[in-house]
Formats: sequence, structure tokens, C-alpha cells
Amino acid sequence: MNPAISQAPLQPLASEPDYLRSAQTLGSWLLTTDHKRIGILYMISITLLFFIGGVAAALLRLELASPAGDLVASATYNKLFTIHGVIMVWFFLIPSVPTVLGNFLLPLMIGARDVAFPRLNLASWYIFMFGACFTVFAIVAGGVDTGWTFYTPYSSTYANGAVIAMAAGVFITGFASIATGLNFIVTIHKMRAPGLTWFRLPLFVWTLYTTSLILVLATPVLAITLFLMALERLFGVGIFDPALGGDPILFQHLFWFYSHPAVYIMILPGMGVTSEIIACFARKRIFGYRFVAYASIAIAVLGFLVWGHHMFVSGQSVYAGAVFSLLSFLVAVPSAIKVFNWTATLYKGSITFDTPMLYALGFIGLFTVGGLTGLFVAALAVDVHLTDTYFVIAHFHYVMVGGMVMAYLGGIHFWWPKISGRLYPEFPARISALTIFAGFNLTFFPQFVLGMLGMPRRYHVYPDEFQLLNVLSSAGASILAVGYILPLAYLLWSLRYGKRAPANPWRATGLEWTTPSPPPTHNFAVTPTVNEPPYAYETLDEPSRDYV
Amino acid sequence: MSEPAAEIAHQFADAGQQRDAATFGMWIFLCTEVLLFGALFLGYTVYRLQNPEAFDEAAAHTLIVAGSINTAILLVSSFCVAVAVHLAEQGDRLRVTLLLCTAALLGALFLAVKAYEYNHKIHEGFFPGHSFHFAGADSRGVEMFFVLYFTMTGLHALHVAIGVAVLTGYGVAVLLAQRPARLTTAVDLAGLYWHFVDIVWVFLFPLFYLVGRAP
Amino acid sequence: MTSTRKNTLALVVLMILLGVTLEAAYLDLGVLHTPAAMLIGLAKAVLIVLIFMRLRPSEPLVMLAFTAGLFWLLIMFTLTLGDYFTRS
Amino acid sequence: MSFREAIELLTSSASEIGRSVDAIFWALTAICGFMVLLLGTLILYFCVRYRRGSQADRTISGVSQTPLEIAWVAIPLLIFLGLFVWAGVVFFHMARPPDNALEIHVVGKQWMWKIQHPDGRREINELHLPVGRPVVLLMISQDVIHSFYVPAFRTKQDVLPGRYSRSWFVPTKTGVYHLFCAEYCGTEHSRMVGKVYVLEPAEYSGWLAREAEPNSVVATGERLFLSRGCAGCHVAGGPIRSPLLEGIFRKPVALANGTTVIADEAYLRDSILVPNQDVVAGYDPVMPTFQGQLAEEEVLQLVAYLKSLTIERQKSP
Ligand code: HEA
Ligand code: HEA
Ligand code: HEC
Ligand code: CUA
Ligand SMILES: [Cu+2]
Repeated sequence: MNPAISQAPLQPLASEPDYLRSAQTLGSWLLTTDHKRIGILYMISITLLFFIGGVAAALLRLELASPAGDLVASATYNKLFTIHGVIMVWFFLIPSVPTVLGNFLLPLMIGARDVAFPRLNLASWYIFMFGACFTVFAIVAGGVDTGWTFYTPYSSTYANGAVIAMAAGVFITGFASIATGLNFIVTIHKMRAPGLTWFRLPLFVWTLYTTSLILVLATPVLAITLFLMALERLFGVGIFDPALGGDPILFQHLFWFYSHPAVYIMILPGMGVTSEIIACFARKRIFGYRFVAYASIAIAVLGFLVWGHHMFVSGQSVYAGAVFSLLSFLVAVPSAIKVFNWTATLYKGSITFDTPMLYALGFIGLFTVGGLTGLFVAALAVDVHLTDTYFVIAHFHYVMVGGMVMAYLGGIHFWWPKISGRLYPEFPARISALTIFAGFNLTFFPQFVLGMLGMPRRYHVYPDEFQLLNVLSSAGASILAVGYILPLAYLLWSLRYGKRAPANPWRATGLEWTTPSPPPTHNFAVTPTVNEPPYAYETLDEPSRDYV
Repeated sequence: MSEPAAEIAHQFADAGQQRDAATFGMWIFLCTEVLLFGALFLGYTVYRLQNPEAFDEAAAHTLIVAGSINTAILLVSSFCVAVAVHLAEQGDRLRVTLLLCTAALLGALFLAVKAYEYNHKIHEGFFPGHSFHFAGADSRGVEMFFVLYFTMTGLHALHVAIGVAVLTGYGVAVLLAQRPARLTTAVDLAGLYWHFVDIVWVFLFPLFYLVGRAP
Repeated sequence: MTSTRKNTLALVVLMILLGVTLEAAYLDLGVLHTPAAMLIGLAKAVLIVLIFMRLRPSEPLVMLAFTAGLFWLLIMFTLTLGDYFTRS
Repeated sequence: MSFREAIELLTSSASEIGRSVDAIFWALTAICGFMVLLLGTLILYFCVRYRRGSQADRTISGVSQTPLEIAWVAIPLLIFLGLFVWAGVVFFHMARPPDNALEIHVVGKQWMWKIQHPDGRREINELHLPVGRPVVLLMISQDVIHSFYVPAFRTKQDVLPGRYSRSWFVPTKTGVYHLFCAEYCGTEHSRMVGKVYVLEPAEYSGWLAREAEPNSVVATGERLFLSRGCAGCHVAGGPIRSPLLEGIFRKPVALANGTTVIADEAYLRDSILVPNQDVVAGYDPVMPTFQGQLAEEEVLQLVAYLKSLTIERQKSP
């Protein structure tokens, strides 16, 4: 390998063993404060949870293959989409990139030996698992049928099942989110290596920073809202209770004050991953680096001003609706900036199509479609027709599954050599990336049409004329399932049989690549100093320095 | 473990960075607490705007003497902690312990007064739910007031209870620690938390006790 | 001024403010009642933050965390109450 | 469903407002479709032309960044603002029912729609309407939140407990359409569906006459007003001094707390169910609450009756 290919010189091969081998006991994993091991703990947990959410999705799609509601009972169907939504949002997608890749990479990327509060970091994983246990308990103890939105008065008075346990699970997990966000903010402010100024940070770090802002500022509101809902259910009275003049719309305000910003928790880190991958595989500095960085901040801040767009027909004031609609259009602008800048980065690049790049390109395409359909539902009069239909389902699966899950998988592949010290097999990886892309579109594109035709969401039985499109969607889902199981299989395989990875297999810039693969426990033997802008691919690839 | 270096965790370069990081982290945590309580204050605002008379009427039934005493208790307790933090920086461990424990004791007193108040309210039938009864005109709005009263002061009391435990813990730890200097930052952070709890009460007090007192 | 004296002074002022707000509660201020009470509460909070909590404007990061909390609270209040005030 | 029927469904609505909504929808589709094509083409083109090893010229010359960035902030922004205004105008139109609309009462409950026409005729999970006439639905829920959704009309409105909401439209095509509950409301949410029949005006009258109710909504309200004892107080010179209710609808009412409110449906409803929340200036808060004693349909009937009271009626008998 070329020793001179990165901003900082390669770290000396430390006498210290790498983080995977430094200690092997179970205790050394369960009590670790090493950010890399905590990242791995999170990775294992959320993968398991993803498959729980995925099985629920598979059952949903199986049921919807026929209009009659013959596979499961209505009550079961309702529990399935609640489980699916709750698990996928809070126990998979929100933690996905931040807690796995973020935990693993953030200190490495900024030249730090760990995050600012390693014990808090471990605590956050335990809190997360504790919350997950509550949620799984709620599922086993009869499930919950409120939908992931927990709207009152249904959830507080009428719903079936272990609503309080489920809410407690989400509530508890919220504190894991807060801990992670707090840790990242302090780490990014206080622990950057000498010379690593804000505008030398990789864009992934920028997105982790803005994501953390949202985690810290929004999550407490979700916590208190669910707490109030649970109290109301427990005592039979509460602040949302219409019998006392309580307003169910106040619940919606508070819920979406969190949950809209939360959807940006579920996209910003994916945007960061995409920026890293695009730059590396186009061998170019990200076009308009500063604009892309500022766009992340704009999304995080503006994202707090638009929550009412989920409530256009809820009985909210029409004037408030208009303000929220306007702001929703405004928050789309920074996303547009990002998409255009990624595209411009490709211009005059030197592009290769390794698996991470396939995922990144997939991300751009699918996020764009998802984002643009966000405009349909942000437009007041159009949302009146489309809200609570499959159009919305398709919109958010495009951004969340087509966007964030793609980015997560892209990131996992990109940094797999660093994480595991092994190379994954390229051919099956490309096949599965393409499978996921194809399966995804087949699953969710028909849902746009269904929505336009007026098929409401959360429907267990539906009129016959919607069947054709639903069958297509279900067929797509089975392809998608295969696409998701493949990476699980070959990544596990590579742990044992994969080729050993060099320190920097992609010849990428960034401090994480100056450490050996896998990195030693304390990351850097000598604290690196940075004196270059990020993504210095052009200088890196200059022929004079390219003596491979 | 060499002497001064032992105070610094491996991920930090120096003690200053470590302390700044901890303080910054604590303020971020307080910021989350602002939003946690903020949502409740928002609820209060919305319902008070909808039921102004009922809230006036209901608030006249809270125990203003108890509320005022409790305000004074928390303020004094906050003062003790502020002085303790200052003395901790100078290494006066005996007095730090004394002040922290006094503050904790005052916190416990606050909780005792609160418990008395709750008991009183429950006996008067103000606890929302089946047992609630209120003879006056708009009992619906009054009940909503007491839903907010119990939730908000209850959540606050929970914070006080946690604070009492933390202050007691550090009070004892400072006295017993091998190197009390290690605890300076921790005491500082505990202090920040305690002052925050005080501030929340400073706003709860007028909203629940002082409303509707004027003739 | 030594720190302990500053703290003592703050406590005295806080107690006076407590007295003032109690007194004001029984005055006939009409609609100004709650604003007055909240203003006094704000004064108390500012004292606690500046003196007990030693928030110094010279520490930009701490100021950032502090103002962010308040600013986001403001967002929550403005947009939600905006809905309530404009419902027909 | 055949392909042609599908296209038909996609492109044609059965209400006046539906046409405007569809216009925005297809404009959005065109704009967004164009953007997807543009970006897709660019990305594909760059990927092919600048693949590693291709001979393409890679010297960067004169691409200045800032004007580009400004352009791709400004252009989308302008398009977005245009879309916002367009959709907003239509939305505000949806929010303002005309005065001459046919008022139909809808009560949602787990899991059915109970509907009553002004002349008293009731139906469940079906809604018969005359074509070409504005219709306004005055809706309330007995339990959780529901949502009244007629895809063909492109209208949807949540139906809340404890609060009236309104939805209006002008059916433009006769036919049978889906009625869905669009807000998740529990186990049988997906079976809280029905049919909307849009009939020629004559057919509609015929349908109304077929099972004529003895009493119109207003007449039922009047009977309730008498039988529930309202009339005992709300008469000139009654035993308890109470405000006269003739001509009250949409008039400002001065309240005891010094504020003034407009007596809309919500106010009338609250006056019956929580009379002590807004006490009329100059009266004692002695009106008993009727919470729990009147079904939502009955409250609606009473409200309709109160709305029908004009000053003239007060004088005539
Ligand atoms: C990752 C998650 C994510 C992301 C990123 C977004 C992004 C956006 N969302 Fe989405 N949304 C959800 C997740 C997400 N959403 C979820 C989960 C729900 C449903 C929750 C539920 O009810 O269960 C939802 C629902 C939802 C609604 C409510 C729908 C309803 O229930 O009626 C609305 C309404 O405004 C909306 C709008 C938007 C907008 C405007 C954006 C914007 O940020 C998008 C911006 C991006 C682009 C616009 C694309 C790139 C831009 C260009 C290429 C520019 C060029 C274009 C032109 C010039 C036209 N979303
Ligand atoms: C946050 C992330 C996220 C992710 C990743 C997904 C992933 C998927 N979702 Fe999800 N979805 C939501 C978030 C998400 N969803 C939310 C928030 C809701 C709203 C809930 C609510 O209304 O409250 C929702 C609702 C929702 C609905 C609407 C239900 C309804 O309204 O009635 C549907 C229907 O098709 C659906 C489908 C799918 C599918 C097919 C996938 C696929 O991508 C999943 C693919 C994965 C697998 C299939 C698992 C792997 C394979 C196996 C375990 C093997 C077995 C599988 C087979 C044999 C097929 N989702
Ligand atoms: C015991 C006497 C009494 C009975 C019975 C009674 N009311 Fe009233 N009503 C009053 C009084 C007194 C007021 C004015 C004080 C107030 O607003 O509470 C009032 C106010 C009202 C108002 C608001 C009037 C305004 O000018 O704003 C309405 C509407 C109303 N009543 C309707 C009804 C209806 C409908 C019923 C029967 C279901 C009913 N009332 C039964 C005494 C009564
Ligand atoms: Cu009623 Cu869904
Ligand atoms: Cu949103």
C-alpha cells in the first residue's frame, strides 16, 4: 500500500493489539468503554431488532397480498404495523448510523482516543437494551395496536394491549438517544485533533453533529409526551382527555415536535455517509463543501419548524397549517443543495463502482424521489387528499428505506475493512445492492399509485380494485427480503474467510484510514495533526505521488 | 498510576479539557431538561388560556403558605450548594460536606412539605380521577388544573428527590475520598443540576400558588 | 467581591423577590397579574443562573447550550400557540 | 380494475375542488418528474463519461462555485413558493363552506358513520347526495379520532371527539364512490367504510321521500328543547333569568369575564355541555350541564334548532 496517501502519515503499527483482540472475554465486551466495541454492540442489537421489524413487515405484506384480510385478524394486523413502526423507527433507524458508524468512527475521524464520556456511552447502550427489552416484552405480552404515533385518545383510553410497556420502552430508549447526542456534541466541540478546524471536518462529522443537536433538543419532548399519555392511561384522566376539555391535537403537536425533527435524525447521517462515499469513489473533493456543511445545519434547525405538516386535516388552524406548509417547502431547499452538490461532485471525477458507491448512488436517486414526494404532501390542498394514504407510506419508505437504510448499508460496506479487518466479497455484495434497489422500487413505487387512488393506510382489508398493485408491492417485498439477508450472510462469512484488509483499502482520505485495520484500542499512538482540507483526493492522486 | 495524570481520563489531553467537557455536557443535559419541563409549561399555558376563570378558582385552593416556605427552602438550599461549590475548589472538605448535606436536608424538607400538601389536596378531593369532586361552577377546568398541578409538581419533586440523593452522595464522598480534588468537578455539576431544579420551582410557584389570589 | 459575599447577596435579593411576588399576588393588577409574576420569576432565574450557576457570557459553548434550550422552547411555544390563537 | 378505469380514476375526480387538487398534483408530478429525469440523466452521464479509466478531459476550467450554488438555491425556492401559494389558495377555499350549503350531520364512532340529513332522514355508512349542490358536513366523534375521506372528492377531514369539524364539497358527477375512515381508530378501522351515492337532484328528493322521517333535524331539536327542559328557562319571563336564544347564531356574545365570543356551533355545543365555562355577562352560572345526558346526535339537533331561531320567529308565535 501507499504509505503517503492520506493527510496524516499512517500511524505506526502499535505494539498494542487491535481492539477486537485486546481482550476476548464476554465481560470485556459487556463492560467495554471503547467506542469501537460499543459501536459493535449496537450493530448486533439493531440488526436483531431490524429483523424483528422486518418479520412484521413481511407479515404485513403477506396479509395485504389479498384484499380480504384472511391471514391474520384485524387486531393482529394492527399490532403488526405498530410493532413494525416502533421497532423500525426507534430501535433500528434512529440508532442505525449514529450509534453504529458514528460511535465507531467519530473519534477516529477527529483524531481522538475516544468520545468525551466513554462510560456514558456504554450506559447509553444499556439504556437502549433496557428499552428494547420493555418493547419486546410489550410485544410478547399481547402487543400494542396504537400505531407508532400513539395518538390520543385512542392510546390513552381505547387501545388494546400493553401500551404503557411499549411507551416505556420508547421513553427509556429516548435517554439512550440523548446520551449519544450529548456525547457527540461535546466530543466534536472539545476533542478534535490539532489543526482539525470545523471546515476540515469530514461531512459525516458535520451530519453527526447536527443529528446530535436534534437528538438532544427533540427527544426530551417525546419523553414527556409519552409519559403524559401513559399517565393518562394509568389514572384514567390526563391532560389530553377530551372529557376534561383536553385537546388531542395538543398531543399531536408535542408528538410531531419530536417526530418531524426525528425524521431528519433518520436522514442526516445517511447524507453524511453518502458524502464520504461519493468523494472517495469519484476521487474528488465534495463540490461546494461549505454549502453542504451549512445545509446540514439548515436542515436541523428548519426541521424544527415544520411539524404541523402532519396535521393539515387534524383540526389545527388553517393559518397554522399554511405557515407549516411554507416552512416545509423551505426545509426542502437545503436537501436540494445537497443533491445538486453530490451530482456536481461526479462531474470530471474518476468514478469506480464498488459496492459502497452503488449504495450511495442508490441513496441519491431514492432519496430524491422520496424527498420530492415530500413536496406533494407538503402542498396543503394535495395533502388533504394524500394524507393517511399509501402515498405517505411510499414517501417515507423512499426516504427512510431507500435513503437511510441504503446509506447505512453503504457505510457498513465502506468501513467494513476498518471495522472487521477483513474485506467483504465484492461480487455478491454488488448483486445484493442491485437486488435491494430493484426489490425496493417494486415494493414501494406501486404504493404511490395506491395512495393517489385513495387507499388509506393502516387498512387490514381493502377494496378489491387495489389488489393488483398490492400484489406487486408484496412481490417486491420478498425480493427485498432476499436482498437484506444476503449481506448478513456474506459479511458474517467474511469475518472468517474474508481477505485481510490493509489500513486503507479504498485509498481514502480521513484520519480513520491512517490507523491499522482494525484499529488498536486507543486508536492513535500519536495524536495526529491535520494541515489539509478534507477530501484532498486531487492532490492525493497526483501522478507524482501515485507510485503504487 | 502517576499522581496528577491519574486525574485525567485517557481520552483527554489535559485537565482543563476534561473539566470543560464535563461542564459543557452538563449544560447540554440541562438544556434537555428545559425542553422536558417546557412541554408541560406549554400544556399549562394552553389550558389556562382556555379556562382562565377555572384556573383562578382552582389555584386559590393550593396552600400558598406551604408553597412559599418551599420556595424559600429551595432558595436557601441552592445558596448552600453555590457556596459549597466555591469551597470545594479551595479544598475545604469539611465545610463542603456540611453544606452539601444541609442542602440535601433542605431538599428532604421540601419533599416533606410537598407530601403534606399532596395529602391535604387528596383529602379535599382534588386528586383527579374518580375521587375528584369540586362543587364550584366549572369543575372540568378545575380538574384540569389539578392534573397539571400533580404532574408538574410531581415531576419536579422527582427531580428534587434525585438531587437529594446526589447531594448526599457527594457530601459523604467528599469527606471520605482519598483525593477529594477529584470530586471538584462532580460537585460543580451536581450544583448546576440543583440550581436548575430550583429554577423550575421558581416558575412553578407563581403558576400554581399565586394565581387567583387577588380580590 | 468575594464569591461567598456575592452568593449571600444573591440569596438576600432572591428572598426579597419572593416577598415582592407574594405581595404582588394580592394586589389588584388585573390581567397584568401573571406577566408580573413571570417577570419576577424571570428575575429570580437570571440571578440563579448568573450567580449561583456562574454562567459567564465569556464561555461561548456554555452560552450556546443555554440559549439553545431557551430558543427551542420559544419555537415550541410560538408555533403551538400560533395554532390555538388562530383557530376559528 | 382495468387499466383504463385506473387511469380514469387517477385523472378524474368527482367534485369541484377535486379538479383544482388534481391540477396541482399533476403539476407537481410534472415538475418532480422532470427533476428526477434531469438528475438521473446527469448522474448516469457523469458515471459513464467519467468512469475510472475513461479518456474524458478532466481539467477543471472555470466552473465557479458560488453562482451555481446561488442558482440552485434560488430556482427551487421560487418553484417551491409558487407551489405553496397555489396549493394554499385551494386549501383556504376548502376551509370556507358557502352559506347556502346543504348541511348534513355526521357522527363517527368505532366503527361506523351515522349520518343525518336536514329533513331528518338517517343512514349508516352510506351517504346520498344531490349532484351539483354544495354540501357541508358538520362532524363530531363519539369516541376516538376518525377521518371522513372520500377519495373521489379529494376531501378528507379528521373527526374529533369533543369538537365539531367541517368538510365541504360540490359533487360534480353522479355515481358511487368510496367512503373511508382515514384516521386509525382501532380494531375495525379498515371496516369503517361506506359508499357515497351521488344522485341527480330529483333522484335525491325521491330517495329522501322514500323513507321520510316524521321530523326534520330542526324539528327534532325543537322537541328536545322542550322535552329536556331548556324551554323552561330560556323563555321570556321564565322562572330563572336566562338569555333568550333567538337569533343567537353567529352573533357576538359578551361573557362575564369581559371577553366577547362569536356564537358559532362550537360555542353553542359548549354552552349546552359545559355551560359554566363561558358564562354570559349579566347572568348567574345556574344552567346545569347536559354532559352525559345528550347523545352527540341530539346535541347536533339542538344546535341546528338554535341556529334556525331567528328574531322573526321569536316575534311571530
Ligand atoms: C427520513 C425520513 C424523512 C425525510 C428525510 C422526509 C423529508 C420530507 N418530508 Fe416526510 N415523512 C416521513 C419521513 C421523512 N420525510 C415520515 C416517517 C412521515 C410519516 C409519518 C407518519 O405519519 O407515520 C412523513 C410524512 C410527511 C408529511 C405528512 C404527510 C401526511 O401524513 O399527510 C409531509 C408533509 O409535508 C412530509 C414532507 C416532507 C418534506 C417536505 C421533506 C423534505 O425534507 C424533502 C426534501 C428533499 C427534496 C425535495 C429532494 C431533493 C430536492 C431536489 C432534487 C430539488 C429540486 C426540486 C425541484 C426544483 C422541484 N413528510
Ligand atoms: C424506519 C424504517 C422502516 C423500515 C426499514 C421499513 C421497512 C419496510 N416496511 Fe415499513 N413502516 C415504517 C418504517 C419502516 N418500514 C413505519 C414508521 C410505518 C408506519 C407504521 C404505522 O402506521 O404506525 C411503516 C408501515 C409500513 C406499511 C404500512 C402498513 C399499514 O399502514 O397498514 C407497510 C406495508 O407495506 C410497510 C412495509 C415495509 C416493508 C416491506 C419494508 C421492508 O423494507 C422490510 C424488508 C425486511 C425484511 C422483509 C426482513 C428481512 C427478511 C426476513 C426476516 C425473512 C423473512 C421474510 C420474508 C419471507 C418475506 N411498512
Ligand atoms: C336552569 C335553567 C336553564 C336550563 C334548564 C337551560 N339553560 Fe341554557 N342558560 C341558562 C342561563 C342562566 C344561561 C346564561 C348563563 C350561562 O351562560 O351559563 C344559559 C345560557 C345558554 C346558552 C348561551 C346563551 C348566550 O346568549 O350565549 C345557550 C346556547 C343555552 N343556554 C342553551 C340551552 C339549552 C340547549 C338547554 C337545554 C338542553 C338549556 N340551555 C337549558 C339557564 C338554563
Ligand atoms: Cu374510524 Cu378509522
Ligand atoms: Cu414531517
